[in-house]
This record gives sequence, C-alpha cells and structure tokens, in this order.
Amino acid sequence: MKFKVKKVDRSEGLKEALYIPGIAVGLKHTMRHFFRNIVGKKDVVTIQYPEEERPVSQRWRGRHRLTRRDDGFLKCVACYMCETVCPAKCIHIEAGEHPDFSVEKYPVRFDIDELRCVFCGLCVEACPKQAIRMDTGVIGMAYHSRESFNFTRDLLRDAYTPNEKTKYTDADLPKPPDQQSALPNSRGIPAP
Amino acid sequence: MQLVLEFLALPFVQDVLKILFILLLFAMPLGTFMTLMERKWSAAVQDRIGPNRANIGSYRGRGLLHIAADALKSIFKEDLIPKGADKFLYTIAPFFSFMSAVAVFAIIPIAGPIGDFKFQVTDVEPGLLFIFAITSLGVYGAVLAGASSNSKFALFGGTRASAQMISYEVFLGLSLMGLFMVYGSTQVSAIVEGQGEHWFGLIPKWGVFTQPLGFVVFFTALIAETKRAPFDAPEGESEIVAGYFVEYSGMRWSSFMLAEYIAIVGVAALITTLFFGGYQVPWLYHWESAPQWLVTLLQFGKFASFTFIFCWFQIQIRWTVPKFRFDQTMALGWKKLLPVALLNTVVTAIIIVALA
Amino acid sequence: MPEESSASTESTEASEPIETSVVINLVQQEYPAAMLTTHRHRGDETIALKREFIQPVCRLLRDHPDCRFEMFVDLTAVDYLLIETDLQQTERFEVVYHLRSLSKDHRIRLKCPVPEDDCQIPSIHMLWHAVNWYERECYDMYGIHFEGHPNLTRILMYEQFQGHPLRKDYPVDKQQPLLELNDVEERYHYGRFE
Amino acid sequence: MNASELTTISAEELKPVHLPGAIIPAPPEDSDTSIMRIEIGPAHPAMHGIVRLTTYLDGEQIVGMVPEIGYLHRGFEKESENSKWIQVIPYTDRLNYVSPVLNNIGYSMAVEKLFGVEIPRRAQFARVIMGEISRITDHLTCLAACAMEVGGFTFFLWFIKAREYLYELLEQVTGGRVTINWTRFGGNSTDFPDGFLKEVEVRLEKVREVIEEGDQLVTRNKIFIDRMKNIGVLSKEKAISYGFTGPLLRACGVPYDIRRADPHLVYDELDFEIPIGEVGDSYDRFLVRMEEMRQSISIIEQAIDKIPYGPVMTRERYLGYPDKKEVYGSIEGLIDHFKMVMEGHHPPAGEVYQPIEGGNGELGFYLVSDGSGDPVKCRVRPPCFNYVQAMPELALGHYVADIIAIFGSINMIGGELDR
Repeated sequence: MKFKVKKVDRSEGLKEALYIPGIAVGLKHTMRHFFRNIVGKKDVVTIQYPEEERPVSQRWRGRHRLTRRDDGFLKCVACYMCETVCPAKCIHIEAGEHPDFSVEKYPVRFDIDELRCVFCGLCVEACPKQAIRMDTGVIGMAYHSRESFNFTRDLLRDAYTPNEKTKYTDADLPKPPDQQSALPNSRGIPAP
Repeated sequence: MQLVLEFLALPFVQDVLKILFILLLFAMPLGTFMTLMERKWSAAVQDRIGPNRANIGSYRGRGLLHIAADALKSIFKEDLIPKGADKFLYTIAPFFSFMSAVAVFAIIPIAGPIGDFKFQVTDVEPGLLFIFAITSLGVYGAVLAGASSNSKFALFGGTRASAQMISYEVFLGLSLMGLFMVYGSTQVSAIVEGQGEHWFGLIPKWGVFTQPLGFVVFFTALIAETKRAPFDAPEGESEIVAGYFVEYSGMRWSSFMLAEYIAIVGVAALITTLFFGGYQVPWLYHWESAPQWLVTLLQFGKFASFTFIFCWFQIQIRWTVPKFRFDQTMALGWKKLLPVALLNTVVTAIIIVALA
Repeated sequence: MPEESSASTESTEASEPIETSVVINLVQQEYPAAMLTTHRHRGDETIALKREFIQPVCRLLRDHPDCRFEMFVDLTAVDYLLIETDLQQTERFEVVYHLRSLSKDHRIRLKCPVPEDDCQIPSIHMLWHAVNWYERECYDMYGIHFEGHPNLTRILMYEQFQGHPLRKDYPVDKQQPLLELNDVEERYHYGRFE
Repeated sequence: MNASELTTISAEELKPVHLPGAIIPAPPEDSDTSIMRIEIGPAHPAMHGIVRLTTYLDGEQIVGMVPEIGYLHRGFEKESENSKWIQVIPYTDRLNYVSPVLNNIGYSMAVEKLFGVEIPRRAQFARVIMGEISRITDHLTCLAACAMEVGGFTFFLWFIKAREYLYELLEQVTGGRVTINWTRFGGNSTDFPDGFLKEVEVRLEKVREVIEEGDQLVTRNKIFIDRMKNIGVLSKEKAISYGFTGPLLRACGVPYDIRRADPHLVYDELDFEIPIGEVGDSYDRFLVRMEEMRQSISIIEQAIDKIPYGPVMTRERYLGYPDKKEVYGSIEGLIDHFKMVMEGHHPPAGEVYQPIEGGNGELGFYLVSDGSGDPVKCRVRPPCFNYVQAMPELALGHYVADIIAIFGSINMIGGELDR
C-alpha cells in the first residue's frame, strides 16, 4: 500500500554549528515569556489551588452519591448490579425488606470503599434505577483514617430536602446494627 | 564630635566600615535576594507564578518571606554526616567555597574616589591576580566535598568540579590579557579610571567595546567557574543527583547554596567593573557643576543597576540553555576558548602597537 | 447463553490475500512432520507445530526469501487447565509466537503445545535479539523452561518468589512467604568504596 | 513497503549483551582504573518509571549495564483472567498511563475482532480523534521529560502546559483526565458534547504554537544537538532484530507505522506522512516524535471535517447495554440489561491478535476466549519491553550523562513495561 514518507531534517546547517545563534534564539523566546509574565502575568496558567478550584466538566467522575426519589426514599433497590460490575469489587450491599409493602427492597447497608474504587463509572452505567451517581464534583477526598474512607449508605445518600411530596424521612431507613452515627454526608461536610 | 571624626579617619576603621558596607549591605543581601528571584524569574519564564506561600499571619507579600523561610529552614534542618565520611574535610569544605565567593568583593570599587578616600576595600597593585588566586581556592570547596562524603555520585561531582574549575581559571586569566594591555595595569582602580574616557566624546571607552572577544571568553569562563547554567555538570542533577553536595544537608548545604548566589553577584560585579565601566557614568563629565554627593550617588546607582542586570542575565541563561556533558565543557574550553583568548591577546597587542 | 448472533467464521475473510497461505504451504513442504493444525480465525494466520521443530521452522521463516519474517513480535504461553469448551488444544500449556515480516507485510502465529509434566521447549534466542527477555518472562510467569537460554532467571518477579503466578492453579490471592533480611543474598554490599 | 532491502542479521554472531546477575565485566586492556559499579537505581530522578540500571563504569565510560525491571508489575493478566471482559477496560487505562485512550482502543478493537463486529463510522472517527489527542499527550510528555533531563527545564514546563490543554479535552468527553475508561465493545460509551469539536480546534492551535516555540528553543540549539546526536545509535537491522517498533524504528529509517501497515479504524481515509530519521540516534527519535505530533494535529483536523453524524454505539444485541429508555420501558430491555451486567459479555470461542499503533510502538492485544465469559488469556504486547532490553547495547561506550539522554528518548513507561 502506498504512503507518504517525510525524512526528518537533522539540521546540519551553519546556524546549528555555532553556539551563539542557538542561545540567542532561545533567549529571544524566554525573554518574551519573561517580560509578558513579569509585567502583566499574561500567560500564567497556575491557579491558587485551595482558594481557587479548577473548573470541572459535568462528566467528571468525582465522589459517589445515592440519589433519592421524590417521596424522599432512596432510589436504590439493592439489585447488586453495581456490586457485580465493579472491577475493584469495592461496593458491599446488604438488602432489607421494608415493612411497608408498597416499597420495594432497599439497601440496609451500602458501603463503598473509596480507597479501592478506581472511579471508572461502570456502576453508574450498570444501575437500572440511576440510583448511584458520581457527579458531586468533589475532587479532593482527604480524611484522617482508613476507616473513614469506606463510606456508608447514610454518608453517600443525598441531603434530605423535605417538600410536599416527601413521605419518608431518614428514620424510615433503619441502619445496620454496627453502624452508629453517619460520617460526612455526600457533600463532603461532616454530619453534625 | 571631634573625637568621632578622628576615630573615623583611622584607616583601619575605614576599612572595616567599607567591608561592612560593601559586603553586608550590598553583596550578601543582593545574593540572598537572588535566591528568591531565581525562583520568581524562572517562574515568569515558565508561565507560572513562583513561590508566594510563606506568610506571617496573613501577610504574604509577593513571596518575599520565602527568603526568611529558607534561612530558618536551613538553620533548623539537621546537619547529618554520612557514615564513612571523612569528618574533618566534610565539615570544612563549605567554608572554602563560601570564602572564595565573598572575597571577590575585596577589590571591586562601587563609586568614584572622593579626594583620597576610595570606595574600595583594598586597592592592591596586582588587583586581578588576587581574583585568580581566590577563585582557585574555591576549587577546594567542591573537591573536598565530593571526595569526603563517601558517595559515588558525590565523588563524580567532585572530580568533575575540580577538572572544570582548574581548566577554566586558565581562560579566565588569558581573556584579561587584552584588558591589561589596553588599560595598562592590573590595578582595578586604574582599569576603571581608564574606562572613564570617551572616543570622540560619544562612545565611552568601556572594556566591552575595546575587548569584545575578551568579554565573551571572560563571561563564559566566569559562568563555568561558578558551575552554573550550561556548565553545571558537577552538579548534574539529572544523572548524578546533586553532584558534590549530594550528602550535605542543613546549614552546610545552604552555605554551598548561598556561596553560589553570592558568586552570581560577584560575577555580575566583576563584569560591570572590568567591561562596563564600573562606577563610570557615561557622559557625566559634561556636567561639571554637579554636587559631589550627587555624583557619588549616580556612580553607585549605575554600578548597582548594571550588577543587577547581569545577575538577571545569568539567571535567564540558566533557564534557557540546556546543559553540556562534562567532556563537552572541557572540549569547549581547551579547543575553542583557548585559541580565541590567545588570538584576542595577539590582535590587541598588534592594534595597540599600530595606534601608538 | 446468547446465540451466536454475529459470530461469522472465516467466510467473511474469504477476500484474504492469497499470498499469506504461501507461508503455510512453505512450512508444509519443508517440515511436514512438524505440522499439527493450521487455521485462519478472524484473518490471523496460525500454525500449530510440534515443539522440537520450533527452532528450524523459525530459522526457515526468518531467512527464506518468500516469507522473510524479520521481526519477532511477541512470545507468550496459554494455560488451558480450566477452560470449558474444547479449543482443539492437546496439552495443558501452549507457547504462542507472533512473527511479522516488514518487507512482505504479513504476520504469522506459531503455537507449540507443551505438556504439563515435561515443561520445556527449545529456545530460539539465537534468531532474534528480542527473544531473550520474552522467554525469561514466559519462564517467570508459566515455569516453561527454554532449553539453551543464556540467562533463564525471573525477570518481573524477585528471585525468591515461589511458584509461577500466571498458571491457572496459582490462586489469585496467594500470600508469598515473607523474606528475612539476611535471606536476601546481599548482591551489593555498601562499604567504603569496596 | 519499500523496506525490502532489509537484511536480517546472521544471528550466529548474536553476542548476548545481558550479563547474568552481578558479574563485573573485565576492564578494557588499556585502562589502569578498576571498574566501578553504580546503580542508576529504581529511585532516580532520570528514571521516568521505576527501572534499575546497574551500570559498570571505567572512569565515566560505560563498560556494562544490567537493566532490572518488574518494580511496577501489578499482575494485569492474572487480574484480567479473574474478571469479566468489560472489567478489564479500566485496567487498560493504566497500562501506558501517558496515552490511555490508545490502550482502551487497542483492547476494545481486539475484543471486537473476537466478536467479529464492526463499530459505527462516527465511533471510528471519534476513536481516531481521541486516539491522536492521546498520542500527542504521550509525545509531549516524552519529549518534555527527555529535554528536561538534558537541561531544558523551561521546555519541559511549556510542554506540560500544552499537555494540560489536551487533558481538559479528554476530561470533557470521557470524564477522566488519565483514568478515562471510555471505549466499550462495539463503540464508545459517550459521544462528544456539543461545541467540543470547535474547542478541539482552538486548543490544537495553542498546542501547535507551543510545539513551534519548543522547537525554536531547544531543537536547533548546538548544546542540545551535541547532547543528543550520535548517542545511542542502532542500525536498521539490529533495531528490527530487537523488535523495535513505532517512533524508535522510524528513527532508524524504517517507515513502519501500524496505522499504514495494518490499516484499522478510518486511518486509510486520512492522509498523513510518516516521519523517518536517518541514523537512529536519540536526536532522530526526538525529531521523529516532534514531527509525529504535527502529523497527529493534521490528522485530527481532517477527522473533524469528515466526522459523520450517527450513533456512537453499535445496535448489536448483547454487546452494548440497551438504552435507558428500553431498560425502564420494556421488560426485554430490563432482562437484557440484567443479563449483560450479571453475566458480562460472551465473545465466541477463539484467539485473536490485534495490533495498534500505541504511543511507543506496536501495542498488541492477544486474547483467547472459550465463550464462557471469563477471559482465558489477555496478553499485552508491550512496545517498550524491547527498548529497555536493548538499553545495554545502546548505552555501551557512552558516558554516564548519555544514559539519561538515551533513556529519555526511549520513553519507557513503567505501567506498560511491567504490566
């Protein structure tokens, strides 16, 4: 099959044989940068990280969150799909039956070990109920101990916003026996 | 009051005051300022902001506090001596390089003489030969540091530093031969005096116009002498990590660092003194009626600004030009700089004989 | 089991340029005894050989003017211990070579079955420079000995590693024994310029 | 392919350069110094990944070298044999972590070849665009690191700034800057957001400016040329015998580019030139990568003009997840979705080798499937494995400072080397 070939020019000319022209051209470019930045910081790209945040696209896969239905209950019906598809096997679900028959199954325990998670987004694609999302835009997740990195269900779920349609509150979501107080909620702010 | 004036007139006291002024108020602060400015200016070249985080309370300045932060850091950092290192040589090595960087200012005049009072620490007859002697002492700093700190990378750095600094002293001396011939003496004040005249009243008789080739060789040799920019094979941080001061830490490491930045100011001061008319302000002689204090101020202002410009230029070169390999620095020195320096000397001699 | 909705066998590749089968005919002529099976699944030329013929066949493929396989692309092994359907494999292991001809612009895959008990195969490190490390990696991962290899030691794992990880009977979460510091034979002892 | 005049090395004189273990070579006759062994060790500023080069020096000249790899071995194959086919995709981002999209494309194309399925034209164009963007980031990083080792720190930071523009592009489409997990079997998981192609052209213009500026700053500089020319030279035949592919083989003068040799995706509809060098030294490799970036920019611009509208994922059943409308709407959709997620993909039994032009060279995926949904074999042919193997041959006789120039031009990536 035919294709075009381009020989690379190895620059054996006189201009490259002397030191001064090369240094002069280099200085021209660096001085241009220098004076533009010293006077008006025109080309500077760095941002002051803790004070300024880097703008993130909507598809950025940040920290997980469990979404809620209109009536305040969790959308997740504990179907274990995200647990099976997760390549890092970092999701652990335990389903529970809710006394109110109109409510399908719900997750008593929904732990994600954020240290193992590789942020690939396969769980978001696999979830049939769009119950888990990664669009919180929270980039930096820093806590003091390893244990605080496996997020529990109460920590992942969205903040509860009561309105006229909400029937269920967080009290209707019984917690597994060994998990007492919730840790920071999904916005990354420690729960009171 | 009379007593004080008398006391001031004592030559010994004057010398101490001159040392205090030139070293502690001009060279050292400019050197420490350069440590920060190198990071700031390199940031400007590379489209970033550079250090601006050191703060006292909420006052951050534009990074100025980083000088204090570096100083404190180097005081409190632990000064460890590696296992198997030769303790005595290891501890005295930093003083050699620091001493040789500082001693350069002994003969540099920062302003014109008033009557018999010279703004110069000492005005020895063989001024520039003193410079060569001091810089050759600087070699001990790098060599002893490299050899004594029981690490192969340091050994590499030390041997490279010794070969490079010794051979570049030769070109340092040779490149100034032309200058001595043009201005007739090795005394620094005489050279600066000589640069005061003007050709046809317009072009000042600076060293760079009379000795362009000499200037190029001298400047290259000085940069190589301070092991900076393209000639930093002894400190080749990519292949031998940090060269001869790889095992140093704390105050010893920072004395090597400070020596390097004071050497930058020393190089800049030398260049302005020998090739850019030192304190001679061009075309100032037209204005006879200027008051003496204004003339001295102008002369010192010109000297300080030119030194500052050349400090900036050295830092700019560092962030533009890639590094030589060690054998290339030696080849450049012996195969290119040596013939050019000799040629310059011969040509200058012929011209002087032809003009005279 | 989803039905084979779209799996098309070699029919779609009928338009394969004929000259690649030149290689198979050539090997058929020269070393008929070596040939086991050949197939062109998804357009990849494949020949299964007996393992003792691998050296002469590779030399032939490399030097013969018709095929001239100048470049050795890849060497790996496959462990068929736990597979369900039959992939016409005769032994447990199979060493797979990929060759590429730049001048004739075609590829070939050679497969040599290697039994589990007598796990060794002649080395072809003298034909291409690239083979040396690939064979070491295959030995490191599968424990297949390459006879005549100049330096057959582990390449990815550390010397004291026990077992060959990529074998199917090596459990995924197996713990290696911890090493005592003096177990690790001190290859380099740091003294004063020893 | 006009490389027909290639002669293969008569391998009898193939003297292995690999010294087994730590045997100190004999010093050359004329030198009175003893051999010194230094470790350009795993943790060293010039080692981009983690490789240990035990180097034997006579003075400053290299007499022998034993590279030791495996420090970043994470068991890619063992991991992929114990997971589903789709769970391996996030792992392939982390093979050559400098050009992740190309690994994704290579792996997905190999599995599609196993299925024997064609992906929609828009998905092919999207893969070409994102693949070339990823190739530019790969070359930007390699050239920047190589020039930084030789002293051009400004060059490094300018090129990293240019790479930042491209990372933001990748993030807008895939949601991740490096860990993108973007392609699926039969297409791509996401389509371009609107206004994306305009954004690509704007940023490519900026990247082109930075490349020209870097070219002015370093490539024509005599100090740089002295550091890179005739360093780590390898003849055309020896390069092929060592299995060199990609920019390193093209630097030796062999015009072998998988995008032309084994045409895949829509590369045969786009015209671009293959840059080749003459001598095959570090300087040629530097220039070939510089030229290749310019070619990639022109490829992207052509692909942006020709990209058609249409679906990004194939309609084939049991390949992509069904649309969310069908999953919620119809019971068949829900069952299909449930089956796809729980049991994963079931490619038909068989074995397949799919090469692709990765950032470093021929990145091949050899997959064996027995139709049961669990991969039997998932082998990655690492292009930089051969370069590090040839490192002793390239470095012999040069100085210590040249090791970093050679190693920089080789662009060894730890993740791809040790898998």
